Amino acid sequence: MMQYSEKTMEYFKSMKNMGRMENPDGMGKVGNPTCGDVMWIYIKVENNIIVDCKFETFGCVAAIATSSLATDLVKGKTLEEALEVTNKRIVEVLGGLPKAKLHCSLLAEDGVKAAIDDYRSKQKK
Amino acid sequence: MMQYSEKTMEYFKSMKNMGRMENPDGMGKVGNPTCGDVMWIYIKVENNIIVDCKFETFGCVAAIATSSLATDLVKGKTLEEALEVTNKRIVEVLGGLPKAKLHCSLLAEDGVKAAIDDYRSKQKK
Amino acid sequence: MGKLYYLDNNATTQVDPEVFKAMAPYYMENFGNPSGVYSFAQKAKQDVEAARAQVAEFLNAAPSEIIFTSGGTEADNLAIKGAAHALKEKGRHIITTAIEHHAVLNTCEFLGKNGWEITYLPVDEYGLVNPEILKAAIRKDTVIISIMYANNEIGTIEPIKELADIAREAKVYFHTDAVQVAGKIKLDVKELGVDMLSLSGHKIYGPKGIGVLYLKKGTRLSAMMHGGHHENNRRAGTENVPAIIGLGKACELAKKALEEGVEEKRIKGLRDRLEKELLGKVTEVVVNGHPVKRLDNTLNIIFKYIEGEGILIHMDFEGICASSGSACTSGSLDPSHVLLAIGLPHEIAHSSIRFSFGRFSTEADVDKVMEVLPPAVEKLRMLSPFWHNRDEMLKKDGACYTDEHGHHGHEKDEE
Amino acid sequence: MGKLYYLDNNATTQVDPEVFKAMAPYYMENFGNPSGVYSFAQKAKQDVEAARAQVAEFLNAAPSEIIFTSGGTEADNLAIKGAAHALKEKGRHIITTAIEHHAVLNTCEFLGKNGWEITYLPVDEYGLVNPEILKAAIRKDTVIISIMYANNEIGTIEPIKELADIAREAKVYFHTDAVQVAGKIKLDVKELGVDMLSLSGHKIYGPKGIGVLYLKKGTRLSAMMHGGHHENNRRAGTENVPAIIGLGKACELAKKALEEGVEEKRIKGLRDRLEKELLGKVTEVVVNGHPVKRLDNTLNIIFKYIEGEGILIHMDFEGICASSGSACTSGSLDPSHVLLAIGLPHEIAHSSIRFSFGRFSTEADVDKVMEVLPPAVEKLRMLSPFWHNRDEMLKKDGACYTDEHGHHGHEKDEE
Ligand SMILES: Cc1ncc(COP(=O)(O)O)c(C=O)c1O
Ligand SMILES: Cc1ncc(COP(=O)(O)O)c(C=O)c1O
Ligand code: FES
Ligand code: FES
Repeated sequence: MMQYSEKTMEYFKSMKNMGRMENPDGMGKVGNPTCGDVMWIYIKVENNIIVDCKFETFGCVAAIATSSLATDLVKGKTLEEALEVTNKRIVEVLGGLPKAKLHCSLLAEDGVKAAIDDYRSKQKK
Repeated sequence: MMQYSEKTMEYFKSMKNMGRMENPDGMGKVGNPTCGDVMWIYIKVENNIIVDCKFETFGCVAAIATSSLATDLVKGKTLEEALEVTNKRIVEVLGGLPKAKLHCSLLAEDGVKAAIDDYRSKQKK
Repeated sequence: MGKLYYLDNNATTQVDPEVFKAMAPYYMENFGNPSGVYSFAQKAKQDVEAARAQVAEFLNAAPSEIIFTSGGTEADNLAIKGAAHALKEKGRHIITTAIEHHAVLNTCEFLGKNGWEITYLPVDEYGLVNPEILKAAIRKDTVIISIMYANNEIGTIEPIKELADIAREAKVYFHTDAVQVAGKIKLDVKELGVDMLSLSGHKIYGPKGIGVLYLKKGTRLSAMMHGGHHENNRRAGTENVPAIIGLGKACELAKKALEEGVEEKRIKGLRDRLEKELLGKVTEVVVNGHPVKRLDNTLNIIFKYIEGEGILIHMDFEGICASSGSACTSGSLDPSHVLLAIGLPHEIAHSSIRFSFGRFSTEADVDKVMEVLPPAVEKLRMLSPFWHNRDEMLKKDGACYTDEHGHHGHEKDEE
Repeated sequence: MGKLYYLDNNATTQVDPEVFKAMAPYYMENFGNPSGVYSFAQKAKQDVEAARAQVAEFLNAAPSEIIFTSGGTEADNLAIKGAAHALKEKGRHIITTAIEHHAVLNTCEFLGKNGWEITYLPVDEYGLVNPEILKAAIRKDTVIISIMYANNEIGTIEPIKELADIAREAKVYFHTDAVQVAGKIKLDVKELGVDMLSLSGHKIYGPKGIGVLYLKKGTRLSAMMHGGHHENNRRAGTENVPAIIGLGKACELAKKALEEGVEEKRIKGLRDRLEKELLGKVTEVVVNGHPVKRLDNTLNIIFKYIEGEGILIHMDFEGICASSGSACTSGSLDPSHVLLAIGLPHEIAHSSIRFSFGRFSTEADVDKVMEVLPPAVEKLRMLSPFWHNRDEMLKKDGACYTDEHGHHGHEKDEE
């Protein structure tokens, strides 16, 4: 069915940054209403910089690849920079996604945002 | 389209008795309303016996084969015997005809009858 | 079976060896279902898409405008029923012609019994549709015009560009059955300006069981076959992968041959030679179709006073394959609707033979016909009551055997 | 492409070499159009009729009851639309089930939008239709009941004889989609008592692009494809000769194999071994479908907490071909309608993998799956939020991950 790019396959295969993180500084839990898939993003933050980022995903191959890529992209970035990692950028890096799978990359963008929001709201407390 | 028997092909090929007859004793002109085909049967009669019989046919392969066969069958027969050469008998001898072509054999039966009728009516005069 | 002299290429063509070679690996090696997720299936999918691109290029269309069907018949059915259904709230009047293939005619007839109204345009003695008559037939509720590009029996080529222009001006969908044109004349859907166009694989040295409906982007169409999401939801059913690959190859070969321009010239040469020699050798013959606006490969010829079937069988004895009327209608006793539509009387229409040349035809085929056909005609005429009485009959009822229909009969040698 | 482990025989099968050998001469040698008058064409016609007889024998039907179509999808469409149209004055209520193939479901849906009323029967947790529920659903205006013989996704086999009896008593036409049963269980239309039955070539080691509708003598049916007089006026379009020949051969081979009874036993052995070993090695798995009333070649299995696509891709890296849900519905994001119909929640339905064995499957295929699949599942579970929180989640909202649906999950080893 789906024609995934090589890059997508690489990220899916490597599953870089996958797994849970103990005691994260921020955590985003997002779900996709279209397909019922779920993504959790964990971040560790030091001096406003994301020093570590991990993910857990129940979802399709695109969801797994984009979560892996997104965590990779935001690592080492400031929170502000990380918020600029849009789904457009993700799709770009992957070299495109099948049309029906574009929504999966949105999940990754939303996950990172949710994790940063979570971190910030915790900081405020 | 049509699956003709070998016998039918033989008669069609041989075209036995085909052509016109000069000064026939009787002649039948019949036409098939279904397909527009036409058959002419000529007979020569001596002592109530058909001593010669020829045909001309504008029609399909089955029409040609059945006319040839019919003329063959009635040759040497008395008029009464000849009238018993039904289309059923013709189809039998041919080893069957495609369903859509059964009407063609009727043409041959009718042709012989018409020729005999013609002969008889001439005799009465 | 002995040597074959195959002159029935309008009925079906031999698959080109290159086409077969392209298809063959898709039965036992690349047999994947294109719907599968895994690479093996995706390879089939990619190859299907490559074939779609070949077909699109052949027609100067976009790949997304190509719908694979099970043949020319399905393409015609889908075009007309699919558009009729999609537009049924807009109007229910369809215009077609009296000389269409049965795939169009019977589809229209079916719609005619189910709430649509059909106008069958007449044609002239050559089989040509008059654009003015089309114009006059268009009504407010006309939704589809379907006119074949070239007729399968007599080869007459319709002025499709002009007819499609009229349709476009009237904002009516225009469909053309180009089954007989493909590979014989360059096809360019953009230049023609048609909304839908039908092709069939087995008429262009491709396999049977595959066809194409070209559907211009934006043209509304309801699917006729329901099921999986194949062909962009426009035609359900597992893709006939080998046949699609074969059709792609056939289109590629046809495109190349047309560009080179050698094949059609050679074919025309053969057809013209046969026509000329037959007209020279046999009396009382009439060539049907337009003298010039005619497919280069087609010769439909009438041998007066005898029926075609007998001629065919005599030729068959010698290995010559030709047809009387269209192959699809044989089995019926009615004479060809096309020959009746160009004004031939019943008996004459029964007397026609169609020779259609193709890629694999040779001079030997013509030689053989010239050897076999004239004596066969003579033999059959010897037993025809009409032949012996032709002078008489001509006097008695001219209706049947005048030369009115011999538009370019005997005098045609100079063509 | 490297070595292939093909376990998707419910999606499509490799053409049997004997089938290909039978078909091959019909592309470039015996390429005649069966409608032709000459011997060369008549030979094609005879061979088509011989293939029709092979198919008829396979089904215990008469040759005149066999209609060749372009595939299983067309056969389903023709059966349901054709009978619905023929009986439209009698009534417009159709009964089918929630687990049919899309070729039936979407055809019914189309009719549902065009004046017919459709009842979709529910199935139990195994995918079985309850005959009592069918009985209760029949109304005075019911004209067709269409229930598949075996489900393509989970393999559950319906009690067709019993269901057809109910239809016959109520004087309602009964159609069954037997696409997945052909070649796996003996088919006898007389014994089953069905009025219509669909087959597809490419599921029984025959070619793609060909199918069959069995139509019991006397059953009323309107044609769907209009054109020439092919298939006794029930399906227009030039016969797909090579594919028909191939299908005839495929039926002959299938009949022989079923009579010998060795092949299905061997296939069942492979399937059972894979099932047993997977259940022994991987935790939290559920086998779908009926434990016993199930196709011998089909294993539909759920790996909880992860999605099927990832598993498929991991297997694909190693050359294993399997599917999630039905091949026809991939491309859509919705989980399988069949798995939802047997009561699985959305997320679980996304977690299923279907293995379907066939004539060319071997122990090596099972070995390979056992080598590749368990670590892939483990890997994917490692990144699933649900996996890590399964104890918690089970407590929190049982809706998603209880074992309610694990009807014959882990404890099934003894089957
Ligand atoms: C003009 C025309 N249209 C349609 C068809 C039908 O195509 P197919 O044989 O692929 O169904 C044919 C040939 O039979 C044809 O000549
Ligand atoms: C149960 C069932 N019915 C119908 C079909 C459709 O058959 P085809 O692929 O020949 O169109 C399939 C397979 O796709 C099937 O599994
Ligand atoms: S389909 Fe759900 S995230 Fe991709
Ligand atoms: S079809 Fe006219 S006599 Fe045979």
